[in-house]
Amino acid sequence: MNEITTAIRTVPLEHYVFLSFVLFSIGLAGALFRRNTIIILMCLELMFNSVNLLLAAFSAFHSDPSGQVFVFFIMLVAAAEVTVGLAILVMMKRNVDSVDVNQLNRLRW
Amino acid sequence: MVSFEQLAHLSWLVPAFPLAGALVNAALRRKLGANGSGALATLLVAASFVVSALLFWSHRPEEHPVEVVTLFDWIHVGGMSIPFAFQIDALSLTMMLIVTGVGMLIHLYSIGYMHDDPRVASFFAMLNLFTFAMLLLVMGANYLITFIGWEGVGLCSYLLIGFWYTNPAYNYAARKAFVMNRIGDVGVVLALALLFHLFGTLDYTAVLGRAGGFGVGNPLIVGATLLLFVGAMGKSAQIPLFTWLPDAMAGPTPVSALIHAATMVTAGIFLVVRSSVLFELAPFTKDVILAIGTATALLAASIGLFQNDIKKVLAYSTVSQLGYMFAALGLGAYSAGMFHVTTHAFFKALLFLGAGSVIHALGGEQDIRKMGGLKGVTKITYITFLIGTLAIAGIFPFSGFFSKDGILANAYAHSPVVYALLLFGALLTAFYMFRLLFLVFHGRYRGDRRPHESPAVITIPLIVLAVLSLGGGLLNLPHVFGGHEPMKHYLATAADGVAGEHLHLEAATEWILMGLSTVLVLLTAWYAYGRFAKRTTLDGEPADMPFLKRLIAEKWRIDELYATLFEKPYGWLSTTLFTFGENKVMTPLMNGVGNVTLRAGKVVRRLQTGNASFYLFAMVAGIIVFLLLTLYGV
Amino acid sequence: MQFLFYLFAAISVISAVFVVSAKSPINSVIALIVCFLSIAGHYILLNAQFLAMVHIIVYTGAIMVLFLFVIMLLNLNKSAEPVKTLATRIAAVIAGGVFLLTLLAAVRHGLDITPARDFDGGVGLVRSVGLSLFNEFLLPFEVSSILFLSAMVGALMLAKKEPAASAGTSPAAPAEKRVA
Amino acid sequence: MELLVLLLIPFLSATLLAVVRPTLAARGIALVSSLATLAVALWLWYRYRGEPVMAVDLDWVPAWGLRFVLGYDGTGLLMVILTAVLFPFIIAAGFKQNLKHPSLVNALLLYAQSFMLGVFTAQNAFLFYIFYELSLLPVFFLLLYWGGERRRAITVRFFIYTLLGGLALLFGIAYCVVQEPTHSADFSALAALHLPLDTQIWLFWALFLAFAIKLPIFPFHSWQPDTYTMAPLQGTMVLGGVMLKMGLYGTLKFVFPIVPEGTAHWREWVIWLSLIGAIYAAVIAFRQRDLKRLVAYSSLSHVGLLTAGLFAWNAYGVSGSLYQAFAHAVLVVSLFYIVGAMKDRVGSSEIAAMGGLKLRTPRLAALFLLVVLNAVALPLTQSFVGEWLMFNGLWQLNGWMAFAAVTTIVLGAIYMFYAYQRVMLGPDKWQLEVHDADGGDHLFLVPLIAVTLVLGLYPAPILDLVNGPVQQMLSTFTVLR
Repeated sequence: MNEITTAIRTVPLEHYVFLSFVLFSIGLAGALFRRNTIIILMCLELMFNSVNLLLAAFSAFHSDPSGQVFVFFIMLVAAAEVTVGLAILVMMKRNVDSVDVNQLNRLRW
Repeated sequence: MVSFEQLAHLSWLVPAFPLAGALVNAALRRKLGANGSGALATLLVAASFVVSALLFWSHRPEEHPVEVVTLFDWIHVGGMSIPFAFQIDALSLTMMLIVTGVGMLIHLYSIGYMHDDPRVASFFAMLNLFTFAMLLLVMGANYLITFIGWEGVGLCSYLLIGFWYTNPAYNYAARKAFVMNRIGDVGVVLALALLFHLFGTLDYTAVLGRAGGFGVGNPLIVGATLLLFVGAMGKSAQIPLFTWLPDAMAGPTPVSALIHAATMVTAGIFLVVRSSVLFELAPFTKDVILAIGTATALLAASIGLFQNDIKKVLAYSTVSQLGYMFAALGLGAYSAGMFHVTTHAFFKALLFLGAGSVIHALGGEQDIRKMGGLKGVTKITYITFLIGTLAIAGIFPFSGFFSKDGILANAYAHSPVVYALLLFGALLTAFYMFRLLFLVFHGRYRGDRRPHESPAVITIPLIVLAVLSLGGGLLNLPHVFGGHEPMKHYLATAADGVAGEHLHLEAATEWILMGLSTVLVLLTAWYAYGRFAKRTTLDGEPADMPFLKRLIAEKWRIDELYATLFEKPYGWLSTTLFTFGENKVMTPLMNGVGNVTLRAGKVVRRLQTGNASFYLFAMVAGIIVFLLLTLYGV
Repeated sequence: MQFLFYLFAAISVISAVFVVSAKSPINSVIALIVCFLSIAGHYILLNAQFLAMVHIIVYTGAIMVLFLFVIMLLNLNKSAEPVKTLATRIAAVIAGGVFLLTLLAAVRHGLDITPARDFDGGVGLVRSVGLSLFNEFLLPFEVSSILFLSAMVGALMLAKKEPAASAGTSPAAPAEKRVA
Repeated sequence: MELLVLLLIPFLSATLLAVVRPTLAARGIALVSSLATLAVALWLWYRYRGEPVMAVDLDWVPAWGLRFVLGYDGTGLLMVILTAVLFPFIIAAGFKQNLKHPSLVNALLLYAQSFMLGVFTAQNAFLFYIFYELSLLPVFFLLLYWGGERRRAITVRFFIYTLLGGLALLFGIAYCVVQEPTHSADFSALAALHLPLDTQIWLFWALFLAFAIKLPIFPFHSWQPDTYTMAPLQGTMVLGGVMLKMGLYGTLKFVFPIVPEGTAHWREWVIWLSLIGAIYAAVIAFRQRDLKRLVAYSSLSHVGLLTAGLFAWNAYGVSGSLYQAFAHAVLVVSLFYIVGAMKDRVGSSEIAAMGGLKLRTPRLAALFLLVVLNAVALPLTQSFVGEWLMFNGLWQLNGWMAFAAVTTIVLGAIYMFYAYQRVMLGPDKWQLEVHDADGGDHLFLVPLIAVTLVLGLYPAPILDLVNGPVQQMLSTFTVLR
C-alpha cells in the first residue's frame, strides 16, 4: 500500500489541476467556436471529464472517497444528459435538416 | 323651595325635552297625527321653558352668578379634557328664555300653520331638534359644546329650509345656507384650536378667567377673535356671508321666524358676548366688527327697499338688524347688543309670524304687489303687525325704540360718523317696513284670492309677541326714563365685557339723540304713507328701473357676483381636476410604472438573439468576470 | 510514474485539441475516445480503479457509441458544417485562453490545494467507494434511477416520430421510417 | 391563545366553505363565523387592561432567529375590533348581492379577514409582511372574478401597484433586520435600532411607500377610484373599510418607531401631500357623475386627513387619526352599502339616473342623511371627535396645515350634500317603481349609525384604548424632544 501512496505523490497535485484546467479550456473553446451541435456536445463531455479528473485527483490526495462518488454521480448525470441531448439533436435534424446550433434560434421567445 | 344649585343639576332637562320630542316625533311619524305631534312638540318646549323660567327665578346673580353642571367627560385625550357640561348663568339663562319662550310660541303657531302639510310630524321633529341644538349652543359650558349646537342648528336650518324638497330651488337655498355656515365654521374650528393651543382648555370659565394674562392687542388673541367673528359672520349673516339668509326664506314661515330671525342667527352675537373678554383684548377685531356690522346694516336695509316678496323684505331686515347688533358689539356695548337680540327676537318673530298669517290668509301668496287692504279682513294680524313695525322702526314706547336707541347712543359716544350711518340705516328700516305695512294692509286688495283671518292657534302667539314687543323695552329701561338698565346689570354678572361697559353721555344729549331719531323716523313713516298707502298699481320689474335703483332692486347683484367668482370656477375646477388632473396626469403617472417595465423589456429583449454561441460567450464572459471579482474583489 | 502521468497528459491534451479541431465528427469521436482512455489511465495512476473501470464502460463504451450511432444514423459525417467567421474563432480561442488564465490565477492566488497529511491508499478501491456509495449516498443513488427513467422517457418522447399532424411538414420523416 | 382562535375561526371557516362549497348556507356560515370572531374580539377588549399583550410566541424559523409572535396593544386591539365589527356587516351586505358562487366569495372574504387580523396582531416584521401581502390575495381574486367593467385591467393594475409598494417594504424590512444585531425582526428589537440619519432619510420611503400606496395618499392614489368603482360591493367595503387601515397601522408600527428621524425629516412633506390630496379629492368629488366613484373620492379625501393627523405626531393628531380610522371604516361601509342599495333599486350607480327618490324611499333617505352627517363630521357623530382631535394636532404643528385641513369640512359639505340632493331630493324625475328600505336595510344601517352616534357622544372607550399606547410611543421618540 505504501508504494502506491508514494507513487501517487510523485506527481504534485498542481499538475493534475493544470491538466484539468487545460482540458476544460480546450473544451470550452471548442464549444464556442464549433457550430456543429454534436461536436458541442462532445466538448461538453470533455469538460465534464476534466472536472471528473480534478475530483478524482483531489479525492485521492485527500483520502476521501466522497470525491469519487461524486465523479460517479457526474457520470450518471452526463449519461442522462447525453441521452436527452442526442434525442434533441435527432429532433432537430429531423425538423430543420441541420445540426447547426444557430438554427436553434427560433426558440428565442 | 329648591335652591338654584339643585335646580341647576336638572338643567339637562331643558335640552332633553325637545330632543325627546324630536325622537318621538321622528319615530312615530304616522301615528301621532298632525295635531298630536304638534301638541307634543309644543308641550315639550313649554316644559323646557318652565324649567328655564324656574332656573331664572331661583337664580341669585349677586350670590351665585355661575353654575357649571358637568354630565360626563366627552373628549379626553392626553392634555385635552372636554367635559359635556352646561353653564347656567345670566347670559345663558337669557338666551334659554328667548329660545324656549319664543320657540314655544312658534311651535304653537306651527300647529295651525303646518296643519295641512303631509309631513307635519317630520316638521315638528326637526323644529324640536333645532330647539335642542340651540339650547346646547347657549347652555354649553365650553366652546366645543357650543359648537355642537352651532353645527346642529346649521343642520336643522338646512333641513327646514329644504323642507319642501321637491323644489330644486329650495334645495339649492338649503345647501347654500349650509355651505356658507360651514365656511364660517372653518373660522370657529380654527379659533377653537387656537384657543385650546393658548389656554389648554376650552371651558368658558377657565379661558375667560385666564384671558387677562394676555395683553391688549396680543396678536394671537386678535387672530382668535377674528376667527370667531368669521364664524359669527356665517351664522349671523354678515357681509360677505349674508346671501344665504334671504334665500333661506324658502323654508316654511315658522322656520323663518324661529331660526332665521329670532334665535339661530343671533348665535353669532351670543358667541361674541360670551367671549367678550377676549374681544375686549382685541381692539382691532372690534373695529372690524363695527365696520362690517355697519356696512351690513346699510347694505341689507338698502336691498330691503325694493323687495316685493313679503318674507324677503323681512329677511333683509333681519340681516340689517343683525348688522346693528354687531355694530353694538364692535362698539363694546355688549348689553345693548344683547338687548337688541332680545327685542328683535320678539318683534321679528312677530313680524314673520304676521307675514305667515298673511300668507296663510292668502293661501300661499307672498308677493306684496298682489296684496293690499288686508287690515279690514285680518284685524288681529294687522294690529300685531303694526306693533311689530312700530317696534322695529324704533318708535317710543315700543321695545325697538329702547334697544336701538341704546346702540345709537353708544355709536354717538364712539364717533358721530358711525352714528350718522346707523341713523340713516334706521331711517331706511323705517321706510321699507312702513312700505311693507302699507302695501300689505292698506289701500285696495290687488290679488285674486279670498283672504280670511287665521285661526286662534295662529293669532294667540301673535298677540303674546305683540305684547312682548310693546313692553320689551322695560327689560333694559335706561336711566333717562327712570329705569336702572336691569338687563345690563344682570348680564354683567355673566359677561365681563358687559361689566366693563361705560357710556358717558349727558342726559340732555341722550334726549336730543332720541328726539332726533324719533322725529326722523316719524317723518319717514309719513313719507312712506304718502307714497304707498293709497297704492293701487303694481311696481314694475327691475329691468325697467333706472340704473342705481335697478342695481339695488337686484340685490346689488351680489348673488351673481358670487356665482361668477366662486360657484362656477369651483365647478370648473372640479371637472378639470378630474378630466385633466386625474385622467391625464395622475393615472398616466401610475401606469408609467408599468410602462417603464414594458419599455425596458423591449430594450433588453434585443439581447435574446436566440444564438446559442452568443449565449455561451456571454456565459463565459460572466464566469470570468465573477471569478476576477472574487479574486481581486472590489 | 511521473513519466506515465506526463505521457497520458500529453495524449489527452493533444487528442482533446483534435476533438475540437477535426473536420469530421467521426474523427472527433475517435479522438475523444482516445482522450477518455488516457483519462482512464490517469484514474489508474490515482489508484481509482473502480472509477477507471466505470469510466471506460460508461463513457467510452456507452456514451461514445451513442454518439457514433447518432452520427451514423443521421448521416452527419458528410454534412458540411458551416464554418464560423475567423473573428469568431479567434474570439473563441481567446475566450478559452483567458478562461484558462483566470483559473490558473485563481489557483495561484486564493485556493488552497495542499493535500491532506494522512494518506490512505485504499481510497480508490471498489470496497471503499462502494461503502461510501451505499451508506452515505444511498438516497441520491436511488434517486438517480428516477433521473435515468425520466431521461429515458424524455429521450423517447423527443426522438419518437411525431403523430400524423406534423408528419407532412417534417422532411426527415421518410428517412426515419426507413430506419425503423 | 384567544388570539390564535381569533385568527383561526375565519381561516377555518373559509377553508370549510372553499372545500365543501355549500350554496345556500354559505352566507349564513360566514356570518356566524364573523360573529364568533366578533365575540372573541370583544372578549379580548373586555380582558384588556391597558398593558401590551403577547399572546402567542412560537419558534418559527429558528435558524434565522425568527419567532411567530402574536400580540397587541391598544392600537392593535382597536384595529382588531374594527375588523371584527365590520366583517359581519360586510358579509351581511352579501345577502342582497346575488353573486355567483357565494361560498367562494365568502371564503375569500373570511380569508381576507383572517389575514388582516394577522396583520394587526403580528409582532414580528416578517410575519407582518407575510400577512400584509397574503391579505391582498383574496381581495385580488374577489376583484378579478366578481368585479365590474374592465375588471381585469384594473385589478391587475391595483395588484401590481400595491405589490410594488410591498416590494419596497420587504427591502426596507430586510435592510433593518440585517442591521439589527439579533436578526430577530421583532418589532421591539427593530424599534430599538438606531440608524444614522442619512439612512433613515431614504429608508423612510422604502418603508412608507407600501403604506402610502395602500392608504393611498396623494400622488399614489390613482389606482383607488377605479378600483373602488369597479370592485364588487363587498370588495370595496373590505378595501375601504379595513385594508386601508393596514396602511395607517403599518405607518404607526413600522415607520415611526424604526425611522423616527427620517419621519421627522419628511413629516411636513407627507402632511402637505396628504392635505393636498384631501382637498384635491374633495374638489373632484363634487362633480362626479357616478355615486360609487364619488364615495371613492370622498374616502380618498378623508384618508388624506387621516394621514395628516397621524403625521402630526402628537397625542391629539395620532389619537384623533386612530379614532377617525374607526369612524371612517364605519362610514365607508355604510356609505357603500347605500350606494349598493341605490344601485339595486335604480339599476345603475349613475347619479343622473336618480333624483327625487325621497318621495319613494323616505326611510332610506333618512338613513342616507344620517350617514351623510357622519361623513361631513357633524358634532355628536364619530367623525367629529376624530377630526376635531386631528385639527388640534395639526394646529400644534402649524396653523396653515390646520387651515388646509379644516377647509375639507366645507368641501365635504359641498359634495356630500350635493350628492344627497341629486340622489334623493328634487322632483320625482324618473317615476321609478322602487321600494323603500326594508328590514334588511334597517338591520344593516341602524346598528352602524347607532355606533356612530354613541361613539360620537361618548368616545371614551375607543380614546382610552389608544391614548395610553400613543402617549407611550410618542414619549420614546427623542427626536420630538
